[in-house]
Amino acid sequence: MQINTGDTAWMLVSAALVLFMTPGLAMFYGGMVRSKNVLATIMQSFFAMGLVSVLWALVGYTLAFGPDKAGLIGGLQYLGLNGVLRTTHSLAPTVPQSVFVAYQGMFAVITPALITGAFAERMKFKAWVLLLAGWLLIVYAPLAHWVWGGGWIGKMGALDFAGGTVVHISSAAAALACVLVIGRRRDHGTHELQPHNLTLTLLGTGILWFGWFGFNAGSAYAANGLAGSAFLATNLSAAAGMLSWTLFESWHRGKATTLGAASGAVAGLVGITPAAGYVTPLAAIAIGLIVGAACYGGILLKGRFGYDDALDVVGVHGVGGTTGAILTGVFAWKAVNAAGNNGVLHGNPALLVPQVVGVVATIAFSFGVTFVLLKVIDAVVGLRVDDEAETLGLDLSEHAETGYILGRAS
Amino acid sequence: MQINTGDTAWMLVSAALVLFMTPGLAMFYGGMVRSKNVLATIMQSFFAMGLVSVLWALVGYTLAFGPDKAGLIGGLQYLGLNGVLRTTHSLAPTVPQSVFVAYQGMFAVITPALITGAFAERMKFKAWVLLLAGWLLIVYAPLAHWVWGGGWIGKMGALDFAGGTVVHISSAAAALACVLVIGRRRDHGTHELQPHNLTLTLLGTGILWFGWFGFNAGSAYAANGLAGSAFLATNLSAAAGMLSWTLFESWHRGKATTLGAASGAVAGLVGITPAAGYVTPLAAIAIGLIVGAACYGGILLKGRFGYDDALDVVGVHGVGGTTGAILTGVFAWKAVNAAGNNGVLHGNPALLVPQVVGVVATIAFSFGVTFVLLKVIDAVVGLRVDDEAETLGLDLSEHAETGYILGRAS
Amino acid sequence: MQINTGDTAWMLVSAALVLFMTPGLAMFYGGMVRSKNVLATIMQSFFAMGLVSVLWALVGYTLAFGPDKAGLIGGLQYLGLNGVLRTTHSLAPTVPQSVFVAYQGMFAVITPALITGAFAERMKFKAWVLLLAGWLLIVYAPLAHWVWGGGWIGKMGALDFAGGTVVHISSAAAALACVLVIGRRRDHGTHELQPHNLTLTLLGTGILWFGWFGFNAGSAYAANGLAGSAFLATNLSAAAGMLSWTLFESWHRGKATTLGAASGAVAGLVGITPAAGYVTPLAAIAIGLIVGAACYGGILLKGRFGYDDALDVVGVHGVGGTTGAILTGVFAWKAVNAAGNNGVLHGNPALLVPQVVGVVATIAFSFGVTFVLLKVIDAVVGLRVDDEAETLGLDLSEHAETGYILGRAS
Amino acid sequence: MKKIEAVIKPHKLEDVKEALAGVGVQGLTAYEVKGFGRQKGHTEIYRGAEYTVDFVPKVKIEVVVEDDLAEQVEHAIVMSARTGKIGDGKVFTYDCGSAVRIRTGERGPEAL
Amino acid sequence: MKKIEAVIKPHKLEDVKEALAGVGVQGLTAYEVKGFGRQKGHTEIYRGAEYTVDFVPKVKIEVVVEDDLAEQVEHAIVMSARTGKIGDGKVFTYDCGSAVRIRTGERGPEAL
Amino acid sequence: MKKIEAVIKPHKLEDVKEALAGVGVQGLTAYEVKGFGRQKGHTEIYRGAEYTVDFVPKVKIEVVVEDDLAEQVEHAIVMSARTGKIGDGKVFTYDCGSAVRIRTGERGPEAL
Ligand SMILES: Nc1ncnc2c1ncn2[C@@H]1O[C@H](COP(=O)(O)OP(=O)(O)O)[C@@H](O)[C@H]1O
Ligand SMILES: Nc1ncnc2c1ncn2[C@@H]1O[C@H](COP(=O)(O)OP(=O)(O)O)[C@@H](O)[C@H]1O
Ligand SMILES: Nc1ncnc2c1ncn2[C@@H]1O[C@H](COP(=O)(O)OP(=O)(O)O)[C@@H](O)[C@H]1O
Repeated sequence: MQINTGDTAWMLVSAALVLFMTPGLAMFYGGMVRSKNVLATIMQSFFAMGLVSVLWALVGYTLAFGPDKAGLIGGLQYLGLNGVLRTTHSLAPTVPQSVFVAYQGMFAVITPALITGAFAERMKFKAWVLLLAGWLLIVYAPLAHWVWGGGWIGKMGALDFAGGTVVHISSAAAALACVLVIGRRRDHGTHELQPHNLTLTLLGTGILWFGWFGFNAGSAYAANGLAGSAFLATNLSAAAGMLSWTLFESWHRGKATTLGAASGAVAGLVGITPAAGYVTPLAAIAIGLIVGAACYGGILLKGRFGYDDALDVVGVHGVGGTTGAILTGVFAWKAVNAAGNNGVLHGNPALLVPQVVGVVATIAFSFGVTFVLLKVIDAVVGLRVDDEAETLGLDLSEHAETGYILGRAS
Repeated sequence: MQINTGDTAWMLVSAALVLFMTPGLAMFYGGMVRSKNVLATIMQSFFAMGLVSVLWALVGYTLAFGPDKAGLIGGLQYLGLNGVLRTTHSLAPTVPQSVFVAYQGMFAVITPALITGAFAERMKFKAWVLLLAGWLLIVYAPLAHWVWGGGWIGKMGALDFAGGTVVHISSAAAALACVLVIGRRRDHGTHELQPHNLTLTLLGTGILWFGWFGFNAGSAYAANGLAGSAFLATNLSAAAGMLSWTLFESWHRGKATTLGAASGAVAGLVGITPAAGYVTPLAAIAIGLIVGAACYGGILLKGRFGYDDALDVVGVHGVGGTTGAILTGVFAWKAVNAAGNNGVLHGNPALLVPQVVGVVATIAFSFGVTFVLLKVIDAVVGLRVDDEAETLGLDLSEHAETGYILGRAS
Repeated sequence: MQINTGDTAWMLVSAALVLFMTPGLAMFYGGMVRSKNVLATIMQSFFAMGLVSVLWALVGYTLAFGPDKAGLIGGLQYLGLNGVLRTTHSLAPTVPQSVFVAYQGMFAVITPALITGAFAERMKFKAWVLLLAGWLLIVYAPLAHWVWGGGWIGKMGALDFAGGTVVHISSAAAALACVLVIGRRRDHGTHELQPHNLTLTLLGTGILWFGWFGFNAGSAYAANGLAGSAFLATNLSAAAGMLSWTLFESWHRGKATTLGAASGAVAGLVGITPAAGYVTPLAAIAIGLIVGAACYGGILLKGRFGYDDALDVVGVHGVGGTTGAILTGVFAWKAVNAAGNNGVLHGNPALLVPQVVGVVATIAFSFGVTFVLLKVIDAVVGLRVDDEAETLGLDLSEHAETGYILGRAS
Repeated sequence: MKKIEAVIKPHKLEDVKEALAGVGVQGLTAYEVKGFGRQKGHTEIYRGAEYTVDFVPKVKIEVVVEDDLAEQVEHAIVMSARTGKIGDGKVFTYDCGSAVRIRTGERGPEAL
Repeated sequence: MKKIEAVIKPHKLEDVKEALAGVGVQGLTAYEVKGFGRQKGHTEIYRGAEYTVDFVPKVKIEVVVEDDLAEQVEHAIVMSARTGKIGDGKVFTYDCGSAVRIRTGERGPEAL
Repeated sequence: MKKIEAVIKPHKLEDVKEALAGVGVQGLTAYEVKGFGRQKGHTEIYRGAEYTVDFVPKVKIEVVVEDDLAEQVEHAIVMSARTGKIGDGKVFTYDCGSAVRIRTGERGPEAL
């Protein structure tokens, strides 16, 4: 097929938008930790932009999107991005493959960055670098292949428009493994660990929302009606998630908080991710409302278990991603996207089977491999900073920097 | 007409850009209040992203852009966005209607958010939520219909390329009503109410300028020469507005301030909004220069009247929008846009008539309805927080949060 | 040729992205100075958005891109942007000239803004305004003409895809002149001049990276495979630059810093700028690695010379731009871009000649003219604020504003 | 000389400063502090969890004056800082042994 | 009355506050300070250059109490703030001449 | 022991710290304050309106020393903090009743 300039323009922009989400995530997370850990938290995301981009080009892309080997992994045809400059990829037949590579690379960057919220304020930078590299190649690339690259989950008929399983559930399962292996922050339970700068978190939310249009509507791989409907669904689910979370919060605690509004919006965005190209605008609103409520419930549960998932990766991306994947099986409609399928509400309860299998497989795979990776890294370099460093803050102890110097004595 | 991928790509991006303006506005406004109100101020804008997006889908869009009823309102054909996925709208015939819906929805989000600058630091969140919903449906949707949706103002021949009346004048008139009904801040006149974080305001300015390209050049509904000329005009007017404001400020006060540069740029952006697609680059510079000066004058007047329009919604959006609407009637030129008209300078002083009628009607309608809405809301839930809450700050009293916790004792 | 909507969409977006880089740069630089100079530093960049945009429209554009006069300067055909609305420019034949004007104007805005890092915390605002205007017209516009507008450097066969010489080397050479003429900060060597807010700097880095896609991939002037390959190269070089810088830093100082990650990414972006459309993805990684290391070395050298290039314009843009320009001569490959050339590695060492000549000419020209401009401005209004103002901080002394007021006593 | 320290509600700083100027005080030093006392703190909410914040923002002011003026100063602060609600704060008085003006080297009451 | 001032590690503020409440202290005032002492500062790195930062973040607390309580308060602070590592800080005691509660005008120990 | 408090220009903190180290001071505590005094504040401009800001940024330092050292410390501060321009600040001296080092429990001059 021929390159279409309109599709290409949109995919170039979408790739840029998804890249921009990672600094957005860095700000979102950075604002929620204590000021002494703000830079370290931002750095964990930023470094993914560096390390993953390069690894993706060298080997990640071909593992995910090279010619399918037994439904499990991509072949090595595109090693070092060999030959991508003058070709197209079958998933995006009207745009240059270089653009497809870049676009997919941005997903590979942000997905592991999402995990960092779980172990905020206590992990060694060196350990994170190792986990990042290992996780990308051993967890992310295969998963992307299974769902989108011609692998078994996609073939099974599971619908995942923009990464409910590949991105959100996989990172949340890894986050859970991290929480279990790394343990709680020293001050968890004894100090009030308030967010130090919610303006940063809200700015990050704005950037994430903005970038998510590239994430979801870009997953149409064209500037067409499907992109339009995914765009609309994305915006509505984010909006409904915000309304839902703040409503439940108002009932439960008597106040609608700004962090609640932000969290609800992100929950809505997570929830619509697998569904964006398969559902009507009204279904998107329903998904946002349900997911917002589910995630609010999810973060409350955390308290029960005593886990220290510092920035609620499991509560938001795990619960939201899972709920969204299931709801995709409920609301999907061929009238919206003929390439999709009908869900429960459109007479096809059978769609729930691949949806659930996809979710379960993703959780098991990501959790298991991450667990092993963590144990290995712990043995090699240690996962956690020592107590003194944790009290001092990671900005100084890991990076020899200070976030804010606002006084005048300089 | 057939979907054009290039036009669609541009409109998808434009919709995303306009969405991004609302967090930008939140930062712009948030930086100008005192630190104890920063989150509440940001929240007022963010919540519009949630509530308006949903209401727009359910009923706002069809009221604005459904089939015209007597020039006054749109019919209910698109209730719940029924049928928008596989059609186009006559105003944007080469892009999917879903994209048009999303794009227009972003305008509906930011317009009421603009009002919040007027009553900053004193309004109850609950009251704002009610005002937001009411204002969207009773003021914004009809106005959008009158000007763009086939209603009487557009039919009369008034030119408003991207929302001088619909967006800026309407929000400013509502702001004036708020200022009058809600009254001054407790500390107005007794304390120096300095902006607490101008870096946030400047960042917001950058985001607004960036997003405004979607706002104005997106209003061409295509990726063509008209979009290009609107883009160029937008940039030049913003630039000229900055020069003009800082120049007047330097004369008047001896210094060019950064808030002045930001305010002048925003003034220039407001002023060019109605004109962007109808004027030459040189005319855009002239508009920016004039509007920057007019708005600088406008904010000085505020002091005279003793009003507490906290963040100068009237002074910037009211004065700037009105000046821009009139200047559109002066500088519009068919050589730039054959679908437009000639203004005074091109031999057609008659264009001033619809321009002025549009402005006056918008002010009267928005001011009047807002006034009544405020009185009703005041009776039902009260508009203002009590004195103690106002002193404590809205972040804590309304949202149980703190903006910044920069100390190390945690 | 006919307007292509896809190309136009991409160029509209690219222009917006490049505009957005200037606020990004303002935040990047703003975070690195002391808090008492944050607004003044941001203002220096913001004001370029105002003044340069207008000057570009009036006369800059035609000097750079008007019909060539003797390889030295553009003719006055486009004075005041006369006639750009309904034409195209030969460099971007499928997009409206208005879009090309806007796009190029954004380059003209950010280039002088880059210089401001050198003289941060000590220059008079008035002096900067004069330098800005003079430099744009006497240095930037001719240089842009020489390289892209049909002038002698381009004709000689030097490759500069997106501005290695025009943007980075020229601004760095000017920065060096500033450092020499203006002298060190009062507190240089006696106080620890730490960055006051690295979250701002990191946010700025994110915005720069995001915007740079418009900068480099937009320089294809179309939404095609070339844009895709430039996009990919840009991302990979930024990523590799980050890895390289943090690696060297870890060896040298034992820690990977967040400012190092940010600086490395920017170095990688600078380095790939001239090469983006001529090299393979693997070459882009190599360029990023080399440039990251070179720039890390560059900033270390500064200490040796005792210069006070406050925010390392020479070390990053000078060293990075020069290295990138040379490496373009090494890695360029016609298989990537037939309109380019082969470099050393593809059998054509001769390409190094125009590359080096371009670099040397740019440095000599920009340094020389800037030096004279500074001397003239110093004589007329003085370049530096007095000692008291410098101690007080430029925010208060030059702009009568305060960056942060975070206390509650208001 | 006496040093008078007062912990007051932040919002009252303006008023107190003016009241002190009224009784002839020419200089004072102020800073933001966090107070813990009878006025309980507040509850903040982050992601469904309630955080109890015991410390409330206060401003502390310090003014050194001649012995004769001490009582007046104390009284001026009490009057201008009072809202009648819990948490209005305290005024403490201490002896100050010596004072020097850095600029001139003047000592004692001259230095104030 | 006595005024007890302590410079402690920021992270210990919670513990100290609780220890003080334990000995009957009803109010105290705290603020962030920078300390210079035997505990050396740290090195920061910006663009390859090392910066020596001599000051380390500390919290200072002030509590005015009746004379009898002073020793107990001092002891409570020392015990609760101790980590045994360098930089744990100091406790200083001063005389306080008078105290007034702004809200009520109560004076002396009543005001505390 | 004596406690010496000084309010100085923020920019002078480095110099003062070094001067104090020069006379044998081993520890001190510093924090940012806002000063009101003869040195008038400044005017800020926001959207055409002038705001008068009376408080200027200052740094306060506190150092507790043995009685003998007090005068030297005072002198060192005065000398190192002086610019000769208005607003250079003040040095105040107070009696300090007792000092304890938290880490070791040492008391009196030993604790400093
Ligand atoms: N014993 C004390 N020593 C030092 N500061 C105190 C003491 N008691 C109270 N304070 C300060 O005074 C403030 C007000 O005290 P509080 O008990 O809340 O109310 P009130 O002043 O109305 O009695 C506290 O927040 C604290 O900063
Ligand atoms: N003489 C002093 N006067 C005032 N504050 C002091 C003095 N000496 C130390 N401090 C404060 O006590 C803190 C801890 O002192 P330091 O000498 O580092 O350790 P330690 O308390 O273990 O002896 C310092 O950071 C400083 O804030
Ligand atoms: N009586 C006072 N009590 C406490 N602090 C004072 C007093 N007078 C002045 N100060 C502090 O000293 C600073 C400098 O005083 P100022 O009168 O401006 O200049 P100078 O020190 O040159 O006389 C003030 O900003 C304030 O912080």
